[in-house]
Amino acid sequence: MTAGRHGFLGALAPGHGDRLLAFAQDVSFPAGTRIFEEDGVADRFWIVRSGLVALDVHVPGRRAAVVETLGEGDLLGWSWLFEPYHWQLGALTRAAVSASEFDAQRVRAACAADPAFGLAVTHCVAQVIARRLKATRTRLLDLYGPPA
Amino acid sequence: MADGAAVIDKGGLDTLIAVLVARGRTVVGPTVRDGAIVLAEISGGDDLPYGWGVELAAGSYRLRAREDGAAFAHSAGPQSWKTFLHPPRERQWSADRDADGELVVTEDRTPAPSYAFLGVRPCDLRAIAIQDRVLTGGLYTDPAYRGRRERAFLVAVECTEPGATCFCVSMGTGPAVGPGYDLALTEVLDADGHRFLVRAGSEQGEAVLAELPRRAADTATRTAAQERVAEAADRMGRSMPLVDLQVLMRESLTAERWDDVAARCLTCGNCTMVCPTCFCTTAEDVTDLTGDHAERWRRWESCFDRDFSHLPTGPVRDSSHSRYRQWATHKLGTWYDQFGSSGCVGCGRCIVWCPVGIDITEEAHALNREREGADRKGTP
Amino acid sequence: MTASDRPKLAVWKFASCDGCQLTLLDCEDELLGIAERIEISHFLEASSATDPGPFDLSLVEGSVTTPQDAERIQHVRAVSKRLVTIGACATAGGVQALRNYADVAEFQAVVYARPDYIDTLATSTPISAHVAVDFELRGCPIDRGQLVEVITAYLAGRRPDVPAHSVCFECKQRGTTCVTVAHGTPCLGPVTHAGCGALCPAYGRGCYGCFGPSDSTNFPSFIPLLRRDGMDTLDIVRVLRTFNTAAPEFDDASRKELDQ
Amino acid sequence: MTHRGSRVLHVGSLARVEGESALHLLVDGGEVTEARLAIYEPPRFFEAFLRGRSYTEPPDITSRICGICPVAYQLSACRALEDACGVTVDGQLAALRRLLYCGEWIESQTLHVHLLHAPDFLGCAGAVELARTRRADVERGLRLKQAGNAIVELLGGRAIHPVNVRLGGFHRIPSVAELRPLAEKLRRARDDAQETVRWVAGFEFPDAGCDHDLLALAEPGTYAIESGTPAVMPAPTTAGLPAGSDRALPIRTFELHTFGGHVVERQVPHSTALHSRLDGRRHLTGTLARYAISGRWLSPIALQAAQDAGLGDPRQGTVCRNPFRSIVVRAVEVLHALDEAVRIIDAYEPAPRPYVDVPARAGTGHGATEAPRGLLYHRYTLDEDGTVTDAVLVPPTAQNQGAIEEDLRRIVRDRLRAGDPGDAELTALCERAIRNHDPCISCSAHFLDLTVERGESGS
Amino acid sequence: MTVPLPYRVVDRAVETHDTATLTLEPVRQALRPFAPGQFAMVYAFGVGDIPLSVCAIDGLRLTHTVRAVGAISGALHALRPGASVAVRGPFGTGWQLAGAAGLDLLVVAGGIGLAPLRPLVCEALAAPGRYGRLNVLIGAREPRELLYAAEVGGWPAALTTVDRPDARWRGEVGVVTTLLDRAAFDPPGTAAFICGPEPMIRATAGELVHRGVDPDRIRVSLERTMHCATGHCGHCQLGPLLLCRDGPVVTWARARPLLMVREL
Repeated sequence: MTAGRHGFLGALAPGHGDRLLAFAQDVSFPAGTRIFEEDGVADRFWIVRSGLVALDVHVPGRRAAVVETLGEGDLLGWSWLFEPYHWQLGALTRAAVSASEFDAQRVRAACAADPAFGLAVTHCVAQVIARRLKATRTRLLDLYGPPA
Repeated sequence: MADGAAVIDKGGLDTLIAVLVARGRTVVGPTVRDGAIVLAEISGGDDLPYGWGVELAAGSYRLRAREDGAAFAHSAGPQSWKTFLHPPRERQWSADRDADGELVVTEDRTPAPSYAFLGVRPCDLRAIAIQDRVLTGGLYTDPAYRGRRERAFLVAVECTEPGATCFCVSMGTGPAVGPGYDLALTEVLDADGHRFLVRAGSEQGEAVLAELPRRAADTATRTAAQERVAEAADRMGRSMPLVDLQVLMRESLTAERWDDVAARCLTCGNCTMVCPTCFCTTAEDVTDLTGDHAERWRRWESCFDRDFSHLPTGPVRDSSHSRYRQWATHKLGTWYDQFGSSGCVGCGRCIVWCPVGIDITEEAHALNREREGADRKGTP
Repeated sequence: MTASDRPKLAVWKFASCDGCQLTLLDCEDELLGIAERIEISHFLEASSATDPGPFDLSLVEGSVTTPQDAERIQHVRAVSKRLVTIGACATAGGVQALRNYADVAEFQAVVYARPDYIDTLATSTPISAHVAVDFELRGCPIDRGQLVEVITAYLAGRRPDVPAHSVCFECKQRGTTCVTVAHGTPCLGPVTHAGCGALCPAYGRGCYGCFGPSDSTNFPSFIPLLRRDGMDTLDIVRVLRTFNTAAPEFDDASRKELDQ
Repeated sequence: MTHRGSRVLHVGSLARVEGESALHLLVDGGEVTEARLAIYEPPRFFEAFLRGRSYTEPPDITSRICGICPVAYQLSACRALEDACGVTVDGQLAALRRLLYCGEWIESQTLHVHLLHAPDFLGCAGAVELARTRRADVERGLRLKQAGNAIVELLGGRAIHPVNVRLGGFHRIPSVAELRPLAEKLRRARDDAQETVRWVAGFEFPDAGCDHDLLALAEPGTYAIESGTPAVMPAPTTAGLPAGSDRALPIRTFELHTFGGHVVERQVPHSTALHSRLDGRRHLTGTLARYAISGRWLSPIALQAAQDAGLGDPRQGTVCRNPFRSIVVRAVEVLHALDEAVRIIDAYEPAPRPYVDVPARAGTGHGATEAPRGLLYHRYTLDEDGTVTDAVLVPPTAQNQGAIEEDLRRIVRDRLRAGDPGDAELTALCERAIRNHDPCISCSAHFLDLTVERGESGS
Repeated sequence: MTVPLPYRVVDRAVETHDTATLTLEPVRQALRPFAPGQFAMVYAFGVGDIPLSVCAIDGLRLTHTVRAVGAISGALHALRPGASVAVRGPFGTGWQLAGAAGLDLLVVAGGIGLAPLRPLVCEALAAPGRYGRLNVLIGAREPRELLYAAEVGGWPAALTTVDRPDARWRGEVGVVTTLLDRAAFDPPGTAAFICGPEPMIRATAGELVHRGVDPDRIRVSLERTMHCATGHCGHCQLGPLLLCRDGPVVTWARARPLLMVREL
């Protein structure tokens, strides 16, 4: 599984990737499972192997507003890396999902113990956040909206 | 006797009704109609369901003939007293536009009927007290409810025949009668005959009792009455888990069990409509064709209605999961926060009249098990 | 109020039994009052006076079953400021939508010796399948009180108070003992849209769904209840396939039942 | 004159009739060469989708054919299905059915008299316009209609598509105490009904006649409503009498189960409704036919009102063949139905059970009742499970279509002979001629006798 | 307080394309005085009533800013001076500004959420020295949807941001929480008052707690449907709260666990 890694793992050097994967355990969620809830404790994170996960915000009186969907190879969850370790959004599976699940506390401890590994992980997570930020900003432009 | 308890026989019961009618009261009591024991206006003892009992189960209610001829040996029926005290629909005020276009608002002041409720079971007596607290115990008093309530005369009957869906013992509301009655009866049928132990709980109750053909309560009747009620306590068909339900509900908001209930729940609202304490209403604005007369009505409403929680964008509680959770956690939990007690009296109506037989006690047990399971998982 | 500043009402008929528009004439207490507040500009069943429109409020009865009607409803929409469908035909295709499950050519052959004289579509469809609808009033037939509410709410600028919850709400408010729980009578009340005032249970029979599905149905839990009370697959399919057969919830539940 | 030569009159959509239809009239010189009542009401295929339904369902399903006479459909269906299953409903249950039917008569006939037909005599577009000048008359009509609806609502739950009728009787029957207040209301309505007879008797009626066989149910001793044997009074010209003659002719009857052999439907290209003929001749069913066949059995006050209204005494062999005067006969029928309803309520005792059991069996059953617009016939064939394998419904308006067209021809011809009135007046006259028969278009679309269909399609 | 009193519209100020501020005067009897944060049930004849917070405290007059989003608010929005309404109130908890004496004040408003906060700002401005520094942070969707623009321009400590700037907008762009970095306040010594859409409340309050503001000193105003406003109809429940009685203003400490549960 080393060769041809893509998505989040693909951005990590193979050694760091293997090290991270050593913390992983396989999990699967049926369609319609709420994996985590906005403001819940971010004590785990996942790398999606297959399926689709919707990230949403709940607004009373409206159907949950989906802000993004994640699929194969994507990192699900980054709030575990930064205090106060609370989820910013909710996550609901759209289709059955299989994923690698990581215990946040153990990964954080490993990051702290090995600064090189920690930097690599933090760097990759930061890249994910930066990409999502850019995507969000682009969406704000409402490019498909009617011409003003 | 020091406590003024007396014994009346069936004839005394007839006289009781006659005395109440003579005092200008509308006497409402149990009577058989449409295959059920319903609450309706009664004019004499003949209207009472002598010899009728019921078989209750989750989602099922059947009348059954009794051999002993008891009048009150049936459990809670399809309605509760809120039908009379907090009716399904009533006008609150009207507004008219006068010739100058000015609004004139008139409060509805229909004179409250003077009810006498005959056969209020202890659980229902508690339910009335709970609705009193909701509708008259806060910063604002509902005037129409208060009017009816203040004029009502309550004849409680201790429960000697709990149903398979009853759990008043675990809610602490029965089968012995609590405070709040004008008269309390305990029906006794044994070799010494069919009779009722009667106690007065108010001055009005004493005055009515004084008019009945009666004898002082004898020890045998007292003992028999106590025994019947004590036996009833042992024959409860259901019970709630012996935990702090308020805490259980507070800690179960994200339980998986709600999904399980939601798969069964029809959101038909029956449980709330038959619940003797559910008080929710919706405001109805109506106008006539002239456009110069408008009225404000309110009608029973239920948290199972999708529209109940609507905001301009849609309902807050859209899923049936969240609507059942709202009902159960309110009834058993947040009612304490809002009104200082449980909202459940253990009458079991919500279990009986749920078409698919969802059982609030079973759900509470399941939530409790889920919480305990989660607790164990959390311990290393 | 002069004729000119009164809102104009039109009543239109598509494939139907006329019962829903008759409901307007059945408002004996209100009819003349309505006529004072609203100019009834187009109502063929009641008046030969006609007005080309436009109309402030159109009440549309019936479903679309012919190519001509599919065009006519476009015209009705174009001349109507607000379009309200009345009844199960206009809202869900009506009982004539039973053709949607069958071969219409065969249906025609059963009823007519010369089917070629008859111009009809293969399906009976609700008005909302053709044009935008502002409000749908349910029922086969609609309830008189709800029709008056729709009209008075329109005049007052109010949202009509027409709850979409189940018939059980009304049944309990009426004080009727539940026929399912107390007698084991199959009843569609828990999945049916309120509005009739819970008539059938008050007459000792189970609801047969003439107001169509409520806004919150749970057929997987509900159907076993019908079975418990003695209905077999065919009975269940039949009761769902009547006056609101093309309502998506009823249609879906009946198809699932047949698939079993 | 501009109107010489041939011309076509066309009324795109007829108003104040139930359902949708148009009129085509071809006039050549002074003669009407073609008169067509074109029914474009879309077909709804009831007979087709009744096949495969349970025998318990037609009463509810067929009531949806017509919102104005749902009770007629429910009870014709019940009678046919009970006949198929060999069950008779009688006694108080039959009386309650008759009471329910009286409610529908009062409601439907009053609707026609006050809201649909009277405006023709008073030069108005409709009842709302009429109310501006004759509010009291319209209000009286609405009160009467409400009295009829009150009966249907109490017995059936609602006025349109009532829910309480079932095979064998009712789902629930009322107590005496529930019916009593209704009787009071009906007694008051009787005064209104008498007033209405007087009111409509004062209208101006063109001279006209109808040369059709008259078909209605007959039930000795009573003005037939919910049961009876088909009875025919031949057309006046068969006895050498003028079309407008008010003389009764001898009546013949036939067994209901032979209905399909007597009343034969055929399809015509201009209509989604089927035309029918009785023993090969044009016939008319409905108010005038009933009055001719059963008039002598009207209640005493209805008989008196009929005489006071100039209809003569049916016990002395007087009938009414002027279709314009049908409004008077309808008003008399309303009065009779109110009287009959009061009589039934006064004699009411609840039956021991709300219905008799109707077990399914294989067979064919026939049922006919007198809908407000005339004889409504149902025939069902069931298999042993009670599944409907064949259904035939013959509504009154489909039977009357030929007679209506003939009336049009005759009335237009007579009018033209008196001088050319111009298109507008002629059109209005045609519409009146049609409304004389209170056609119910929704009913008349979509029916056919299957045996006929096979016979014709083979040709 | 189940029966409303007649009031007359005496002034109507257009705020935005769908929002107007109505000033009401009692026809005869007046309601008891309102406190900032409290609301009235305002009845449009024949249409119905809705809760509207007071957006100014002015003697016997009532001032409400109403945005046309439904039938009732649409009917109220359409009223012109001289029109009649009927009003019940005052209902609910207020902002309880008095308890914030000596603290920095942080007022955060999103969209129409500025309306109930306006009397609070006015009260704070009228009592200089009683409180610490005042910051008013205002977010809106677009520049044309900013409320009370002229008046806000005169507030010494107001910062405004929009989600969607137009061609003429020269101010801040972004969600209202981005303004927190521009505000001068001492988190442990701050009382915050927040009103706006719920996700905005959650984000803002969460950020404030993260920065060290005491959750008991953060007050938020919540919205649920209301019918009776007297605690009898059950519509406005949010878990243990009856918002007409226990709200609409509640502390973040109380609100937070409730707002985090979906569909509660």
